[in-house]
Amino acid sequence: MGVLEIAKGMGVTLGKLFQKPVTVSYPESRAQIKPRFRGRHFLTRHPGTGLEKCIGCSLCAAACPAYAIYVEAAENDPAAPVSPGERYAKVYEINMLRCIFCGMCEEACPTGAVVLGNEFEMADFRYADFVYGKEDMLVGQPGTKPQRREAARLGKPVRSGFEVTPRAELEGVKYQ
Amino acid sequence: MVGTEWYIALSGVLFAIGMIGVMTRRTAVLIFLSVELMLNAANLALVAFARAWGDLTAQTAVFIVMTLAAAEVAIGLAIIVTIFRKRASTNVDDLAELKG
Amino acid sequence: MSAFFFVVLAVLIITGALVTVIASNAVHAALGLVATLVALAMTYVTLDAHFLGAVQVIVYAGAIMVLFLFVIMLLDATRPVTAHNPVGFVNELAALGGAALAGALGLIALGWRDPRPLAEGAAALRNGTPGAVGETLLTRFVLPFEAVSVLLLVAVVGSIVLVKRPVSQPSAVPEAQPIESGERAGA
Amino acid sequence: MPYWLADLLWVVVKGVALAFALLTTFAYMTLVERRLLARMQIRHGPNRVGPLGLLQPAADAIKSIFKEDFRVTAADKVVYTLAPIVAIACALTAFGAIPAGPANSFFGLNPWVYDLDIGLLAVLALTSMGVYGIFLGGWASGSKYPLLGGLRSSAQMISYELGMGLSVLGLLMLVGSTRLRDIVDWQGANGWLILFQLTGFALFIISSFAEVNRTPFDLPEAEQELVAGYLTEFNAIKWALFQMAEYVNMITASAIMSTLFFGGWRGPQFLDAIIPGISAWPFVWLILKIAAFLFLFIWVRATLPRLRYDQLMRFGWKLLLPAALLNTVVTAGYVAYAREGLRWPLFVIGALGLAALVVGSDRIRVLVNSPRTTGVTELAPPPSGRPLGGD
Repeated sequence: MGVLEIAKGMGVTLGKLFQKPVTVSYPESRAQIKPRFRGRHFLTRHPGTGLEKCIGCSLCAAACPAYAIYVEAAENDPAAPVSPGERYAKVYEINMLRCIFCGMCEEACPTGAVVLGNEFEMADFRYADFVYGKEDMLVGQPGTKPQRREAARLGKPVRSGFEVTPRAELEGVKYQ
Repeated sequence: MVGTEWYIALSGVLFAIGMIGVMTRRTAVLIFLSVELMLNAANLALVAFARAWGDLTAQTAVFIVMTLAAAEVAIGLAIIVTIFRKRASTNVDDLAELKG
Repeated sequence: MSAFFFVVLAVLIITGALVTVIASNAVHAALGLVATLVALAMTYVTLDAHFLGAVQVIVYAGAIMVLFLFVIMLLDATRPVTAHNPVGFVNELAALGGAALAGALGLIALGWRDPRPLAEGAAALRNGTPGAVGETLLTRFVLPFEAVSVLLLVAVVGSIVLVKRPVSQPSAVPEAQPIESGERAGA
Repeated sequence: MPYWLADLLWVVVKGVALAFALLTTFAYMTLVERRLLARMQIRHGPNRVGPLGLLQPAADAIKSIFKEDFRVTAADKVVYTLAPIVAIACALTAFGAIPAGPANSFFGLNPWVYDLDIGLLAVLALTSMGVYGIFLGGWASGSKYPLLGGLRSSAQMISYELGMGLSVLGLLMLVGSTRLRDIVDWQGANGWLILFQLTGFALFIISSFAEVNRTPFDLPEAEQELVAGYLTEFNAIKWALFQMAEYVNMITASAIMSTLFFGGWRGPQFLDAIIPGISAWPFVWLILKIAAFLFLFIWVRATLPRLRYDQLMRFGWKLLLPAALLNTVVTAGYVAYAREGLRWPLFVIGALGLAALVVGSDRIRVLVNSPRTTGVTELAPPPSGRPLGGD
């Protein structure tokens, strides 16, 4: 290691001293993530009618390698259908502690109902709170369970810690 | 002001302690340490005398004694390490024979 | 004032020396000697030998004692030696002889009187600064000074020769070892 | 109150104040270092505790003081406790010799704690005692890695202490005194000593880095090889004391370098034309210079990788020591034979020496690297046809 090389190296570090840090102060400023990042699931609706896309076929549960999905189907009431098909998911639960976010459910879904979104801030205290039900995942519910609870406590809207343009499959999803 | 005689007495006591160490210790390294103690007793006496007579000669002598001690320790420790490699012991009683 | 310093330093010196002689752990013994040496250095400073005080700490406490500790740790000689004493009553003898010697030296020393007023002597010492000591050392005692420097050189070379292991240079091509004889070469 | 007692009391007060100042500097030094290192790596660094992370040192202090203070079973009780105390005591004491201004300038007091004829030697003596803290800490832990770290550090510090002592000899010959105040005054009259001792300064700063165990010479606590070296078995306040000692040593080394080579507490004298007397302001200049050197320590830490142990030893004994000796001999010859007061040739000699070091630094690599790696050009082929390293 010659003195000149050392001097060159010192110059590099000194130059970096005056550069803006690349670190994002995550909770305060929002993190930039990629649209393909796989976070918690959404259950999407048909854009025109607002009916749920899920028809309760349980193919996602069959495809799930981690056995994280539980689906209980029921017949649609023709007068007030929940989904456009004959059946709909009466219970749709995903255990986020078991889920490995592989996206197999999304691939298996014949109607494109279950789609992996971008939300990842799911840390919580109780085991039961990690089981996300239908009402937690349907489009229109912003944020994750702990975020919603916190927002309700403070009386403020849910605030996500990231910024991303949702991919096309996530119909109607908007992040705050 | 403490009289010079007290420093000399302290030096004597230090020398005696060093002598006890040389007699009772069994490990070569520790005997060495006791010898250092005795050397330092002599040094203290020299420095005290230098003050008493106002003569720097004694301090010069102390300086040379320190240098000698450094040389002695370098050689002595080298010998101890060599012996330890051969005999795996630095107990002087084990070494009381001329076989290598 | 100086009496107070003297008592404190004397207690430190004696305690350190006793630890050196008595402690069963070699590292503790060496540390006792370090304490003694540092206290001695302070005593030198009170005796108008500033340069010697500094040299005592740098050379003795800072270099020689570290070397000692190094060897003690290298040889793992911290455990007490449990061998049988060749002379059964050696400890008692040493204590008795040491006490007698200390008493005799102390009595002789305390019966001694300063030859000339201390203030006058202190002025001649010029605080024992590096300049003063160096002047004496390099004018009147230049021959011993040079002799000691040669001695140091000899000691350095000698200790290297004593301790150095013959270095076996690894050859680039590993040699084929004859194994028919059933003996491992170089074992 | 007798005069000497009042004097002694003032010295004690100054000492305590200095210790507090040093410890506060240490605390904020850790923060500044972490922030600067982070910025040099394009990160933010600690900014959570308090505004801009300014309360981080307080949080660290509270944490290390109230942490459970336990001892390893195999540790040596007395020495284990003694080692950090020795380390911090030597570090704090050494700084007291630095003069921070002219006599009586600190509210009528002298801006130093003690002023000895042997000032520089006393500082060297205290730093050499500082080895014991690390050495004994490593031994007393009763565990293998700390012992290795301790042995390494003692060997390293003794080696580089020699280079350090030798590299200031030329300076001492020029000044003719080891008293730090005399050295500063000499520089006030004749110009900064860096001008006349360029090579000496280069060697001194390298040995200072090794002496305070900083990168690229932080072998004793090489994390990758020795876990944390001598620090492995220490925790809570004892660990904090070791850290303190390291940083205080760094501050002391900076102060020594400023005092010896950069005019000490005196500022540049051409500034006197703008504000009269500014170059004699106490504290200001010294603190500025210390800060500059501390920044250099951090900067180097952000840049350079760690040396290997044998490289370190070869560098110290085969390059640093002979170069320092050569510098001493040249300066001695100059002082003995040159005309009194003629000093610019010294600058030329120093610059030439430095240039030789810079140009030859690639050539000297043979000395630093192992001699065995230089001779062998080609590795022998593997003995059988089997490929090396898996299938």
